[in-house]
Amino acid sequence: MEQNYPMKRIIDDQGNLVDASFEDMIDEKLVKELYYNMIRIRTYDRKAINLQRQGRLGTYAPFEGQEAAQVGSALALNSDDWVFPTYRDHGATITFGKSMARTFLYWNGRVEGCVPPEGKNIFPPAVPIATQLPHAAGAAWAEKLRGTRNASIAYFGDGATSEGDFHEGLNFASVFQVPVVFFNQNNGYAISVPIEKQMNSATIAQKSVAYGMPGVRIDGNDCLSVYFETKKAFDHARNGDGPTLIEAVTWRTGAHTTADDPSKYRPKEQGEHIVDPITRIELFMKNYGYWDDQWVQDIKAKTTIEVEQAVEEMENFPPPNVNDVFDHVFAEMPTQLAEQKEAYLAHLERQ
Amino acid sequence: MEQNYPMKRIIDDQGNLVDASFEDMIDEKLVKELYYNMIRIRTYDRKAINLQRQGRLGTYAPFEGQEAAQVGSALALNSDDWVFPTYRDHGATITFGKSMARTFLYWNGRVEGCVPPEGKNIFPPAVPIATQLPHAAGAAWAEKLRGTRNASIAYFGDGATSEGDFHEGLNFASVFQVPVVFFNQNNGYAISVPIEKQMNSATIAQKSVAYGMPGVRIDGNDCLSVYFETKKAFDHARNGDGPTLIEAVTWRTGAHTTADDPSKYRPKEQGEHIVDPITRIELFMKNYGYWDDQWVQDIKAKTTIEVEQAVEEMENFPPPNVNDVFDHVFAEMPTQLAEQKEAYLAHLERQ
Amino acid sequence: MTQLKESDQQNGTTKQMTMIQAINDGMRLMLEEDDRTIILGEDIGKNGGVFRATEGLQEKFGVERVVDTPLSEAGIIGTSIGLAVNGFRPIAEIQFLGFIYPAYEQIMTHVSRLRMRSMSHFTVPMVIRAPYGAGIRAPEIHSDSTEILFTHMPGIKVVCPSNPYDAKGLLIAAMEDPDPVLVLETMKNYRSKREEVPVGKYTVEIGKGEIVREGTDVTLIAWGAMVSIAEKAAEQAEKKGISCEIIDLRTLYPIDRDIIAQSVQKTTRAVIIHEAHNSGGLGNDLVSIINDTSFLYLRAPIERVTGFDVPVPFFTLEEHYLPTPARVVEGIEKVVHF
Amino acid sequence: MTQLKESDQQNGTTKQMTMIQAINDGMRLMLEEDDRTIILGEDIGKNGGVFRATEGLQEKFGVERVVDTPLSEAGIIGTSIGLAVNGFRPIAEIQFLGFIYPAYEQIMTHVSRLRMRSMSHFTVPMVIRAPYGAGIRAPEIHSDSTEILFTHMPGIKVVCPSNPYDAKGLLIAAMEDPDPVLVLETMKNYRSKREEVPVGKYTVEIGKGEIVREGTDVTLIAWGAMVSIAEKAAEQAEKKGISCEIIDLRTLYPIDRDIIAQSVQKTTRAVIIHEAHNSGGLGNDLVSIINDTSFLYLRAPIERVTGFDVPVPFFTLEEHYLPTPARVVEGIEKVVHF
Ligand SMILES: Cc1ncc(C[n+]2csc(CCOP(=O)(O)OP(=O)(O)O)c2C)c(N)n1
Ligand SMILES: Cc1ncc(C[n+]2csc(CCOP(=O)(O)OP(=O)(O)O)c2C)c(N)n1
Ligand SMILES: [Mg+2]
Ligand SMILES: [Mg+2]
Repeated sequence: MEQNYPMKRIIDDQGNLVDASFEDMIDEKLVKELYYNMIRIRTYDRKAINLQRQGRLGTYAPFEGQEAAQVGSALALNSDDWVFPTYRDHGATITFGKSMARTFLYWNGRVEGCVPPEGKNIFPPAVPIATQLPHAAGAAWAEKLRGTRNASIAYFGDGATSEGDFHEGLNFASVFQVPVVFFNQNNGYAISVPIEKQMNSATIAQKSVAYGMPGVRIDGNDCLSVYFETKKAFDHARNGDGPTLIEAVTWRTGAHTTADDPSKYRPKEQGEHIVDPITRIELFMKNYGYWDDQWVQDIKAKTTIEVEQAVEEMENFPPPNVNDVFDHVFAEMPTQLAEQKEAYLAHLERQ
Repeated sequence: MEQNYPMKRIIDDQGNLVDASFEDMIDEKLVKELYYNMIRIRTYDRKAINLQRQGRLGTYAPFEGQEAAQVGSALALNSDDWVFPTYRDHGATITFGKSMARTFLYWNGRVEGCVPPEGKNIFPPAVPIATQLPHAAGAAWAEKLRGTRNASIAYFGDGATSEGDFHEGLNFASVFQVPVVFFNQNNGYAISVPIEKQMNSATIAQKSVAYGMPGVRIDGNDCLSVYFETKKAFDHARNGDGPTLIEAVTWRTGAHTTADDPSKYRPKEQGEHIVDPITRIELFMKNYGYWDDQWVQDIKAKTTIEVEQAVEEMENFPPPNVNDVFDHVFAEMPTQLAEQKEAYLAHLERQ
Repeated sequence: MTQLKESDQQNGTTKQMTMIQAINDGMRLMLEEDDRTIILGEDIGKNGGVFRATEGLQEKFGVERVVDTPLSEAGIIGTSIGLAVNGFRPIAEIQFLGFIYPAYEQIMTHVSRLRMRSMSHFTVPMVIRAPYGAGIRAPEIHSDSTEILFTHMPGIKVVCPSNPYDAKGLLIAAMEDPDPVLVLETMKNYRSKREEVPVGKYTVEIGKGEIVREGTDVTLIAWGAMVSIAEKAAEQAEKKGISCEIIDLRTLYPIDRDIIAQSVQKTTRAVIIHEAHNSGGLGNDLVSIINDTSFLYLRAPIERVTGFDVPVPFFTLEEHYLPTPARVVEGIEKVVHF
Repeated sequence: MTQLKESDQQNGTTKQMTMIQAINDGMRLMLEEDDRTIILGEDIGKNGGVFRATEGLQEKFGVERVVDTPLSEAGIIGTSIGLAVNGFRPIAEIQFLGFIYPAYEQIMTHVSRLRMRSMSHFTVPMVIRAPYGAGIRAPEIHSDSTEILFTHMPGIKVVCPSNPYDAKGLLIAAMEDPDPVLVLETMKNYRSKREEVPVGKYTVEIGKGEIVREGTDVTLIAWGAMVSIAEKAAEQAEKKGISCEIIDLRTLYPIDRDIIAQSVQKTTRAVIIHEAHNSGGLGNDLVSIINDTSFLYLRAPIERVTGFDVPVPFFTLEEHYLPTPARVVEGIEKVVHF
């Protein structure tokens, strides 16, 4: 089966173009946008880990190593598309337009962190694994019924493929031929469980066969491959040709979350040969004349400021409001809940 | 994909041997056993429908048209194997050794109908669709851990493939390489929903690809093909080579249950070209010298008596016992349940 | 029903309907009126639903609006969430309440919580319909009444009509509600009686019970199929000189505490009737409500006449599981003669 | 703990353990003693479980007995059913109670009903362990306390230890029980204190609560993390001259009604504390039990101090969701000064 789903790549580990058919489609604007966003989200990610260590953030799920997969896919979207992320996909959602400060808030136990910017269809991160796949199919179905050209993307991990909701989501999407892209980041582990214990299939891409939908396996650390294959899947979806399953093979460099210790379960050597996705695109930029020292310095400086400002915004955000415990359960608060709220606020007054 | 899973058959609609490689394995004993059991369960099934019409049985799920699939697979089992049927697989369980009278009792709203003969590992029919697949994997796992050569068979329909439990059951079985055969009877419909609306894949067999397990598509109305392919899958399982997904393409001649009216959703012509599985094996027997008028008369007479006796046994069965409402919830009855029981029995006394 | 306006009946704008017809009529009406309405479920299209609740709707409104789905409850509810968030108003039919459990995670974690998790940015205005309850000699597992699994789930409302008028009115109210509503349809009452039901649009307010019989000695609280059990018991009690007031609760979350408090404070005694298991059953909530609101009025411990703490038995024994008028009468006598 | 025999302590056969260590120890012991024991779960092998409950067990007992499964709760519970029916004694770890819902159908329809459906021919002696509850600043959805979903499910027992001694004793009792048992492990107490726990085998009887503080004016009923909240409240109340008796319920199904009745009949007042939502919460069952057993003794309406009818909030607000000693004290004062 593996041979049916060869891993597609456009640039190799040394940053050489290995699939010349894409040469004409690659331009400076695209390469710089990919690079810029990967730098942005890595800066964000590293800052978040630091903040967590300093006790300024709650448990945090880092995505270092997966930047190419997240940025490449997010840049392939149109602004009216729907995004269904997991807890590890804030690299993608920030690229798509989610505020960094709000994302910090999420990791600081603030429900405000789930609220997307007006007009951006970004769902709250799926915490129960794989539950977002049917949602993505449903939102896409609505677009199809309205006759738009918008589509959905559902992000999910290798572990998520074991849940029933993965199966039911893909089956619905294929039966109703809705415009959705199922974007799998196969980072080799679900917390401590390696993919060989998660499934007996050689690839995730081949699971598409069960749904009669196209499946494609790509090098998820090659941002160009991710970008173009995602774009292709979206074109397919927008044209009414239904869903696609993309397996982007990648690697989580760090821990599952800041509460996790990967040295307990992951052999140290295991990821050593993997070339960092940002290094990859850097090598490519240098090899093909896209590298511009000054520009790189500029965007790094800009990004550092952006992240610092987001930290400030998060830390100066109005404190959590006890009303929010009660106010968003129903559009109109039932009497008994109103009474609970009133009694509790009165209790607080008395303290 | 369809071409990867051609429908295997050994005898064709006219009863001709079309796959000569099986010729040596076919003998009189086997052919007669297949035929005899198909007659038995058809007699049972038709009787049940009659009883239901006369108000002597509750809602009943007939299996006419699926006899080859059920008998062919059940005869391939060893006596210590585990059987996980649905509500439509009593053709298989009766063939495997379940009592006809108990099976009638089941359809008459009697829990006694779930109890298998001592030593026969037949689970109560799965009513919630697809839930039995993980059970079958679990029971098989236990056999593997104990190092026996026993295996499980899980029966399920085309509709069942849409449930998460189908996916999770197959995934577990393949990851742990347990000795289980997933035996799908694709009868084209899940109540009123045709397979084209159930899935976008051309076959069910191809869903095996998702689990890296063998998948095979057979003519489920060809009892020889069913028998030999199931046997092969069991050998594979017993040898420690893991699970197999079998798609047996068949047809339900009648209604989903006696409460259902298939003319509401199924074009009359749709099943007309399908040769009845019993007719098929009859033609084969006549073509190849296995037919014996006297023997056929004898087994038909014997079978009629067997079924009538089962009806009698069912109708003379001790009446339902109110204690059974309470007595099988826990090994030891909790006080509060004992009090409920006592109070209720006292109430009945007073009536 | 008391709500049926005389004018409705006079100018011919009502029609005799069974409960299942009233439900069908409510859906038809909303499919006509609101093009965001979409119905999803197993066998609801050509087949018109296993109980015929959607009979004729696919023919009239097409396969895009009345959709036969794959056999997959999590898929039905999960995609309905996506549809609801993205502008539609799905009605998801679950074939029997006993088969809703595969979708339990989607309902528990997403349907009910999405408003809260997004601070009302994303909302899930959807209706889940599920036939429920025992007493129709259905095959095993088809007879669960597990309403508590949903009343203990902040963010979703639960209604349970007992008659044709309420069924249509509550269903339309549910369809217009900005939040998710689970409609439990008591199978036993689907065809048990016909009533005059307005052919036009009307709603029955979610969150309001109804006094269906006035009385002075004891309050019976019931819903769904248990309302008529309560009524029969009340008739028998009347012969013994006991006057029962009956509350048809109609909405199981949020509960109409006022109607309970007022009635119990008047009658000073209460018997609660439900078919769900005793332990963890909604009857316990009602006991608490009476404890909270009417402690000093109570002249006897509250009685609960409920299903037992056993799985709903196979149908030959289900009569021994379900509350009967005789058991309710004993409960009534117990509280009256305490 | 009161059950700790002095002899245990004297001859050195006890050890200081946290609750999580006691749980680990209980499993280790049963893996040693009973070769039918098999543990299934996500990340329980090499990683030793996300809370380290299974630390070291795979190393010691091998990958066949301590099994990392795919990420699939229905798969874990579903295959455990097959294993249990076929001679094994599975312990299934669900990573957090908030993630048990995908397996809800398997538990509801099969784990709990198989004995009844087969007239005891097939039984499911398995244990499901699930960390639960709020208060540890976990990410959202990790803090549910939905015990009622399982106490309203005939055929399964539910226990909830609050301390190391009970945790090990109840876990071993669960593992030896011929029927399925859900063990709810209150995360907040996993490492909150160390206690002397026997290193050998012992059981705490399922179905029995414990008086953890004696008092005369009011009975507090709590379990899991709420026991220490009750204890703090009792101390504060004592300063106000109110003497509280505290029941640690320990088993949530079947409930120890006698201990409740005896205590409430003595104190004549009750305050129930739980972190689950008020509506549909187990507190209502307790109110019913008191109503049924002790109506004439009660001098004040029973108070319930519980989580609110809202999804458990994100962790910056969870302190406003959970019962606090201050809220409990107000409840106590309310019943005492009624
Ligand atoms: C239903 C459910 N079960 C268990 C968990 C606990 N859990 C959180 S993340 C995770 C692993 C997910 O792995 P994968 O899908 O590969 O995504 P990754 O974390 O690698 O990005 C688990 C088991 C959960 N969140 N939801
Ligand atoms: C979880 C669940 N959902 C719905 C049903 C109702 N139902 C009973 S049989 C059936 C169709 C099953 O179709 P299939 O799997 O093809 O088996 P067949 O009946 O054709 O043998 C449905 C929807 C059920 N029993 N369980
Ligand atoms: Mg992963
Ligand atoms: Mg079928």
